[in-house]
Amino acid sequence: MNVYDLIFYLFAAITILSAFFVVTTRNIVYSAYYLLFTFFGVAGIYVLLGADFIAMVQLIVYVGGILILLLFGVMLTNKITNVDIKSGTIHTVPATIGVALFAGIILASMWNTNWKNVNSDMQVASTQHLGFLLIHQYALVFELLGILLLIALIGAASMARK
Amino acid sequence: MIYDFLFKITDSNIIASIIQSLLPLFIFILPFALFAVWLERKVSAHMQDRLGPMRVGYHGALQTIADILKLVQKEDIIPNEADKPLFNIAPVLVFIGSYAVFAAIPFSGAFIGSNIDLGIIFIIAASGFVVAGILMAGWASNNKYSLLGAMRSAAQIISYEIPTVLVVLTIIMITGTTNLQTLSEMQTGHFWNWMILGGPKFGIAKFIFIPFMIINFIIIYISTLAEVNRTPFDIPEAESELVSGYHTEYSGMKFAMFFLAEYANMFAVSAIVTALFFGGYQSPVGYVGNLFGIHWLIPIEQFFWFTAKGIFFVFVQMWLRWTLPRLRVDQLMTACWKYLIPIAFVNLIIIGLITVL
Amino acid sequence: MLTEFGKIFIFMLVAAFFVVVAVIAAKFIRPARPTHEKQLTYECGEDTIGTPWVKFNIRFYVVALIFLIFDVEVVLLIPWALVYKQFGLGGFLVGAIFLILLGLGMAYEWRKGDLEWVKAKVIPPTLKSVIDSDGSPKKIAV
Amino acid sequence: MIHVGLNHFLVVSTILFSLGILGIVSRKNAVMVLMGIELILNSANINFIAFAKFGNFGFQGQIMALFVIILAAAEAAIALAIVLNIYKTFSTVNVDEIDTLKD
Amino acid sequence: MKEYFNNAWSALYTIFVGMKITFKHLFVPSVTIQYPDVKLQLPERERNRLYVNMDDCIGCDQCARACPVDCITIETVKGIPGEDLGKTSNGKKKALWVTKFDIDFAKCCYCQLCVFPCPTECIYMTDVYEFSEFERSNLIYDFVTLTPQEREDKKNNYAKFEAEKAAEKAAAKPAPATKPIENQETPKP
Amino acid sequence: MKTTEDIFEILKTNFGESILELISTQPIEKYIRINNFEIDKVCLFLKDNEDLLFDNLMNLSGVDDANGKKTLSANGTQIISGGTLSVFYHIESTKYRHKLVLKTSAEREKPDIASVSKIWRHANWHEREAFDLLGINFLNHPDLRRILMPYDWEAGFPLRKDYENPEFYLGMKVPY
Amino acid sequence: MSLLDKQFSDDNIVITKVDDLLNWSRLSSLWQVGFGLACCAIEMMATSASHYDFDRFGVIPRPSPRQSDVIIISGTVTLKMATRIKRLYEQMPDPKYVISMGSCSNCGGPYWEHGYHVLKGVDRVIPVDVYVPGCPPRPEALLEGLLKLQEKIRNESLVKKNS
Amino acid sequence: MALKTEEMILNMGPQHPSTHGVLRLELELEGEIIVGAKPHIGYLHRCFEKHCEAMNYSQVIPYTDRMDYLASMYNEFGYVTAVEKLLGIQVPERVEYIRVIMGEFQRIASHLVAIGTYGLDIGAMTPFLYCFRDREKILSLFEQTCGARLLYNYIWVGGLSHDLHPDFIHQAKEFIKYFRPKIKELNDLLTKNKIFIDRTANVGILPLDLAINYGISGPNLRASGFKWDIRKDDPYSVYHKFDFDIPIGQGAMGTVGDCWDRYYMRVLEMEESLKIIEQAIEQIPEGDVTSAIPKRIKPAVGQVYSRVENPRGELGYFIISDGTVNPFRVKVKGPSFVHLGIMNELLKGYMIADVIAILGSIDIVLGEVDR
Ligand code: SF4
Ligand code: SF4
Ligand code: SF4
Repeated sequence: MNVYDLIFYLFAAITILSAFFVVTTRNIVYSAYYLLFTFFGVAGIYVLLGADFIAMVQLIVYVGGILILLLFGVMLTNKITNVDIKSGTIHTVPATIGVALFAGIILASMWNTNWKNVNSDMQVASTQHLGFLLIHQYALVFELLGILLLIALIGAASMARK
Repeated sequence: MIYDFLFKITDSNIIASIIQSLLPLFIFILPFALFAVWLERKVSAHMQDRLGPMRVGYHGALQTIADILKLVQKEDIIPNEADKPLFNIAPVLVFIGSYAVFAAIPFSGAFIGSNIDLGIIFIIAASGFVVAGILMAGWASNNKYSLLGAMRSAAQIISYEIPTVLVVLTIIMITGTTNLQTLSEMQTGHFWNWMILGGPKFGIAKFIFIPFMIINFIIIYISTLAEVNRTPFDIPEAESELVSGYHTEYSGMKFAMFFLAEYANMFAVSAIVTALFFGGYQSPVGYVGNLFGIHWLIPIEQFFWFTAKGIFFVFVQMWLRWTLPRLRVDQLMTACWKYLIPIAFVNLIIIGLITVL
Repeated sequence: MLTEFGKIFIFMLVAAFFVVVAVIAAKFIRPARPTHEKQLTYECGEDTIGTPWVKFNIRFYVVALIFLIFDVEVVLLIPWALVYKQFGLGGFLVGAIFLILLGLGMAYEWRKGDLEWVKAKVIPPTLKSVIDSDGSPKKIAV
Repeated sequence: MIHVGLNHFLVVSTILFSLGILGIVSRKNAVMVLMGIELILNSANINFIAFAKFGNFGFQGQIMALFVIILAAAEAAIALAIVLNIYKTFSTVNVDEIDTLKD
Repeated sequence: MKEYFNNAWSALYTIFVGMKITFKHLFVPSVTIQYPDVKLQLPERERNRLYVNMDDCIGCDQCARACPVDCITIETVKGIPGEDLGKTSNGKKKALWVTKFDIDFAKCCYCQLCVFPCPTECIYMTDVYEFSEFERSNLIYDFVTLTPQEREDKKNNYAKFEAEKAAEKAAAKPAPATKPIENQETPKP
Repeated sequence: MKTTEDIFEILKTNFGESILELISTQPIEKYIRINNFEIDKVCLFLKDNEDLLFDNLMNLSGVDDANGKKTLSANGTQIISGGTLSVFYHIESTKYRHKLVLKTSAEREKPDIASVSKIWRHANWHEREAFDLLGINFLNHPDLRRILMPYDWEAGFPLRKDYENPEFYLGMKVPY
Repeated sequence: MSLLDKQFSDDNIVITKVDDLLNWSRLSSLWQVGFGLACCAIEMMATSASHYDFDRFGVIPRPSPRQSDVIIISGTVTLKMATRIKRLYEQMPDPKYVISMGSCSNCGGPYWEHGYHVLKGVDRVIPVDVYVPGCPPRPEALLEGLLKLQEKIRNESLVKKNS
Repeated sequence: MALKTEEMILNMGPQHPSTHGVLRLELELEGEIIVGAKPHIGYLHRCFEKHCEAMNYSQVIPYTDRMDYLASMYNEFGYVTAVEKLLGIQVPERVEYIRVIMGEFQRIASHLVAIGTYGLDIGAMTPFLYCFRDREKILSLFEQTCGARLLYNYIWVGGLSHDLHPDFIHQAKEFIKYFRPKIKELNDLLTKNKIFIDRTANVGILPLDLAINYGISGPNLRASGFKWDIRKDDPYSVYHKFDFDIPIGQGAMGTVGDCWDRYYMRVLEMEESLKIIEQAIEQIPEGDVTSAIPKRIKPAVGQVYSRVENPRGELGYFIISDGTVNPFRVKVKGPSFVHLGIMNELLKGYMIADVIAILGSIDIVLGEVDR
């Protein structure tokens, strides 16, 4: 077991444990903060997968953006007094069983698939590559994303304004 | 490279990097914070026709040490109403956020914590932790001043991130790199190679760049000022309104950590400005080491120049702080969304045009 | 060989470790004498009225929202900014159109007043009616 | 111990995905549901990038992940705006309560 | 549009003006008086701690009555005839032993009202201001120069004298009772 | 510019009985005494009348006249019974520059006086103060609470001449 | 349990040295609660202003009591205010010190006799370390009081509990 | 606004860095907007009026000092004017001149504190210290004259406790020479600063009719555009002999009667005070300052209301004498007390940050509010 593995397990543990707490903690603000660690862990996993830029984007967008938005959302929509802060759960047991079964199926089929496993090492200048792809191959998608974001901006803002 | 050297003597990359990551903390941040707090008090005092700390050490030089030692002895109060776990974690998070930035700052050609390609982007990303930490501190304190302060602080930091990123984007566009060390190396030579003076280019484009770069510099300086909550943007901590903002309830060591993080942040943003616009660790006039052929002197000189420039900008921050009143929260937002962002935006497009034409 | 990111991670760990150690180390010398009043929430020496955890101004949310979108757009531009020069004007245009879209959103928000922070809603104070014109003075309970 | 490979990442992603689903179905609070969705999107992203590295997709996977993150941001913005609107109308963000309040 | 740029410009400009001023002050010598090392020359009318020159005090109680705060407490005992109580520096003969002259500097408001009515100018304000204490009771200053023993003696003496005189009077014939000590009536010069 | 006598005449014709008398024996200030329940109407008139326009209330002060029967209670403190509490109004007109002093009195046992706080708004606080310190009850006052003393002060009205300080307040010793 | 609370029986040299260091740090960095009551507060402000410069002694006003070490009761403490002052004092973290500045907070000062609403001395609600006389005390007098307090802190010890 | 924010009640004070002492404001907030503000006062109620009843006329003077402790000279001035009216005595010319000089110096000192602390409230620390530095110069003038820095007990019924120090005139001239450029510096540093203007202009607008109805006086009233100054409109002492202007609010940066106007009034008034002092120093006659002090102050039965223009506004003393050596009743109309009453109206609809701007521009002294 080398350092790489060790760090992978570390990040996997961070991710999964905190995700677990996100789902199970009753206090919704805690959930949001556990989400912080989940995002951080996922970013770590991206790094391990050689996607530096995506990891940074993950941090910027998720930690610096979505998480803050979520927190503001939580603070806006919940009367966060000591009582109401708890957000209840519904039909926990059937849900858990169902999800566990589902996960099992996926995992089983995953193990049984023979993935082509080529470890392509592409640490170098991944951002530049992404840039090339964006301008070259995905230019249209790029613009479409722009439009999508524009719409999201207008829509969300006007909805929030109403 | 310090890291290679450490790697050689410890023969383990983990230990080497741990030591290396401790280095900025102990040889830089702590002494710097000590110095900066002292400097702040001295600068403010002399600007106000006072003397500032005088009684401990020569001209109060030991003042901050006394402060820190005293804070160590202070009781740590956790209010009953506070949310204890979050209350305790918040300073950690804030400190991580502001310390991680130092990993990517190129102090000198030989010393950069982590020479990642995405240095500047990482620095932007790290501020997310600070925001989360501040919100956490404010929320966990269960204090109206804290919460209001934290909300304002969060809104402020995220808003001002956009002009920062836009300016950084122009730099990326011009230089085509996100690596801070590369960026610094580019601006080598003399001060006319600094980005603020159009970067290491020749010809007419360089001179066309200059006014835009100056505007860019002003924008990024203002917005980084806001990101570290310094006057005139210190409304989250505005003591005349919100007592002391999100750390109202913190005492003792935890408060010290916020304090330390604040001063670390001050340097960090100055360092960013330095690295982006003022040649990073490059000397403006050339190296003594080169002159005499002593090569090991160069990194030290670079370190000196970097610190000097950084501290100069820290000084400017202080200077501004002791000159200006503070904005109101809506004016702060207006300044960001209606002035800095559009101007940075136009600037970006113009610079883009210039570069392709 | 540790990657550069590993170093960053270690930086973070060291930072966390430093804070924890500092706080815990201080525990050995600092006193701890909690009293009831000491643990109360500070509010300028008064009793607190109500909880601070009330719903907050929607402005904070809207700002975060606009920020998020802009942030995302800017982040998306970073790879473009790195390489657009190699594509010449065309490359620039790809990003420029995107930027213009961003600008449009901005302009829209500006027009719609979403960029305004809460403005003071001042009703200028005026003089209103003075006294019950008819009435014999009513007694008010003290 | 086997070397960390594709499957490890897939396992992590699967667990994350399941937890996301669990969050969506079992939590009452609409904001919690959103958090669940974020988890699911993250797990999908892990898959994309894992395949980008171990599969043969090169940078396509990464760019997909990038797009997903962008979409996630847009989704979060819109969804939270909706949640706010729901909250404004029903004064609650509990999904089941909203169900009953509908008519 | 014009206003927009005007705003931006005037903000930058006025900030610059302000910075110029503060920068100039960075090099202006500071006005600070480094207190424990350097002390200000106080003007002669300085009003700080009172001082009572007991040699001159005739125990007339004028000062105590002028005081708005009632922080001067004076107790006097008449001297027995024939006893020499000494003279004040302006030649007045004393008639009373001052057995108690306390000024509570914790109460005093340093208003100087007690200084003016004093007939012998023996109570005055000095420029001593450094007399903080750890205990409040130390702020009550006793100005009487007599030892406690002496004070007791004076009291006893007078009581004895009174008693003797009363006895004498009683022995002689029923006479008007002794006039109580009316030190309030000490004439003001 | 009108003298107090002129104004007294005007008031007398308009209000008759409510205007009690003009006191001009005092060496410096003359004043008009007015019925305590009618004072608000008189004041409104004074403020709104075109020729008078008393738009500025300079001062409103409550006074304990201490003109009742003084008895000594068992523990040697003075008790005043009967007599009146009064309120003085000093008003002026910023336009015509004339000034006027009004006085109104109420019985000590039942000190009710009509409030003028709606006519001159800052009378609000002045009246609260008079209530707080003297116990004068202003009828129609929007918010008659203690203002200077603590809200939970129970020991009476300190500016009355027969006020006695309590020994303790919230466990703190009050006298020296 | 912390060292400050522990009872050391022996006077060893290390303890004394550490003691001195800690005392030194406490006495040279007395942060004050930014809090003024009455006329004395103006003199307190004058003390922090350029001419006397409290900062020379390391005293800076902190708006929140959570981060301060010394509270300067600068003015008349009324009954209405007394409970608040007590709470403010309580909310400061230990070790904390009190300077009573001026006659009023020493014992009610000019208001001691007829002041029905004046607390006759702040020491009735919180323990006072140094009484600075004066009405108002000159800024120098306050500085002298501070020096006195520093003297007191200098003689404190880890071994003994401080106030 | 999509979502109604809940109301939050926020206490500001009594211990708050910018409530100028021990004022407590209970703010009802909706988000950051103020929907209601309740000032709670009395945290510094020092029973002045009760003390007056227990003191004789001259013993009251130290207590008047302690009311508005930033303008002690003027409190004495007002009180003494009232008592002299009650006694019907004439004081020597020189005394009146000295009183005016002292009063105007006090006005400058008080305005310096007002301006400085206002800067501090808005967030600028440096002007505050500059103001205190200059104020210290005035204090040392006072100290030289009467021995005290803050609470003087200098102006007595019928006279003064001391004559001027022989060096006073010279030093006063020096001060005026020194101070004029400082006002300009202050203007450059603070008054004309864009941020400062943005914070204060168009904030806390006080319409004139409301101001009069609320009994506002002094610089605050003048800022609303009404030329009303007791020194000119109801002259006392020797003010009629001086030539000075009464600045009124112009709305130069925003609306007439906003915070900036109120602030700027004070700056302009300092200049006017300098003018008065200059004239007074020129004209001051010789004479004895203690000759007219009555031995025993025992006015006849009667009452008087007398007012002066204190740095903050109209300071009125209402004194009833019952013919004994102690006043029967003294009621003080303090400008701060009156001005604070309008806070509730003035604050509504503004933001938290504006509270401080408005409160600071009103310039209250709690000692006088609570007495
Ligand atoms: S100075 Fe004033 S308070 Fe002090 S003892 Fe003399 S008269 Fe009394
Ligand atoms: S007035 Fe003078 S002489 Fe008389 S008791 Fe006082 S100090 Fe002594
Ligand atoms: S001691 Fe004197 S100066 Fe200080 S608050 Fe009391 S009265 Fe004012």
